[in-house]
Amino acid sequence: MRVIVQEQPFDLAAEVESFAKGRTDLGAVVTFHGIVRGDDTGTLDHMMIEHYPGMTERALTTIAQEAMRRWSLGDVLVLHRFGEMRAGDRIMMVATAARHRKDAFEAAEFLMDYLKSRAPFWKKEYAADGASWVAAKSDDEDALSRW
Amino acid sequence: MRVIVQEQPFDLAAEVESFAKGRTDLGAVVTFHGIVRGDDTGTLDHMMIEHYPGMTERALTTIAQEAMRRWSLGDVLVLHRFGEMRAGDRIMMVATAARHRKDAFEAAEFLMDYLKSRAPFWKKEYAADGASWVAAKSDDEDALSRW
Amino acid sequence: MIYDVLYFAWVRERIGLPKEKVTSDATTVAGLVADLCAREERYAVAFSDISALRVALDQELSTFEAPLDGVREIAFFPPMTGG
Amino acid sequence: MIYDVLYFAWVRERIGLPKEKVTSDATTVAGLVADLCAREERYAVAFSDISALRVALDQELSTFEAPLDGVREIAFFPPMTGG
Repeated sequence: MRVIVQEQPFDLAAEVESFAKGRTDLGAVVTFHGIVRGDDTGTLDHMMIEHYPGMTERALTTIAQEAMRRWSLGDVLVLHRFGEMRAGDRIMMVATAARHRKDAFEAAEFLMDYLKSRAPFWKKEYAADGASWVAAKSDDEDALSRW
Repeated sequence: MRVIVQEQPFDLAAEVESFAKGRTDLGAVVTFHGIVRGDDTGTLDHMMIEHYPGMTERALTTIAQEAMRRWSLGDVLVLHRFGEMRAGDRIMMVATAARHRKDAFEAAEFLMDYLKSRAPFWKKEYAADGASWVAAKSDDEDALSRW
Repeated sequence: MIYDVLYFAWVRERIGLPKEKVTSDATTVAGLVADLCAREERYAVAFSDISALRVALDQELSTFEAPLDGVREIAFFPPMTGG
Repeated sequence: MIYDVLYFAWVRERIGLPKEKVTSDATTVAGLVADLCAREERYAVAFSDISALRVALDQELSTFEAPLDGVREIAFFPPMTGG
């Protein structure tokens, strides 16, 4: 299990390539990565992700451990960036490896649902016409109720 | 949308790296890849995957198109190998890109469920003590009923 | 009519070949299967449990009750195990 | 007691600093918030709608009713938007 919080870009290809590599007991790997979307009007200049150093690592570790406890997983990776990002940049990724695909898929969705609402990150968008904090979505809070 | 059926190994890292790259309208990418598991007793020597040339490409294309129709997706990749493989080798992958994570996750699970039971591949396992065809699981057939 | 008939996986192994031309007056898949079974023991063995088999007509999954009108290629195989 | 109090996102912006030492006799988070609001307008503005805020005690999510016994670090922030 690995939990990484970093400012610099991450190497998605290398992370996916090395994750669960050589394991012959795991048949299924699911990955998710999030990308900064340009906003609908295309005016997004950049995004700043603020986080709570210390608590962030604890929260991500707790979420990853909970996934390992609930599903039969061979490995879990959670990686999240903070700082300045632009449209098209990769913000974060999770990966799960399991014997069977159902565990890998469910655990990855669980990780994402918890990351969205329980990990201390806050996004602020900067556009030509000003800056604004991204509001939490009630959908994201609701998504937790299924677990 | 890309559908690939090939005998040679594929470059997972390169496929993941290039998939949806540079798109600023998509916030979520899900990938799945399947790995040949060693069997429980560790006696698997190799696996042969037989397929139905022509029908395979048609079936995968139909499944990918159906995913594009049912969910709001920016891109879909389905790649499946045939021929000889050993424990730890990567058999296949799917990738889905969407504006929101729910579409990307559901579409990837849909693709996998349909690939398992509706794409014309058959696996035969060769071990020290003989060879046997992998039996279809009723679980896999049942999984289709949720879509 | 003359059909291209294909066999995969253990159906191919039991019948002993991957593909053959079959001439039949059958109007349905089930009728064609009956013709094959009447020919030789190896067909009767391969088709002994139809519920364990699948059929594709011109590369689309179909059923044993389906008519053969306009069909060129018929494939028999066990349930698929992709992924 | 003296606490390390942290503010994030727009709470930080409204209060105008990321972190400060706060001395308070309050026994709960809500009591500490009342103390802060009584100090200066900018606190009253930041904490005007408690339902829009979250609190963490020693880096674990908690509630405004929670006691402060043994707590060293208190953080206030809006609902999180990770992922």
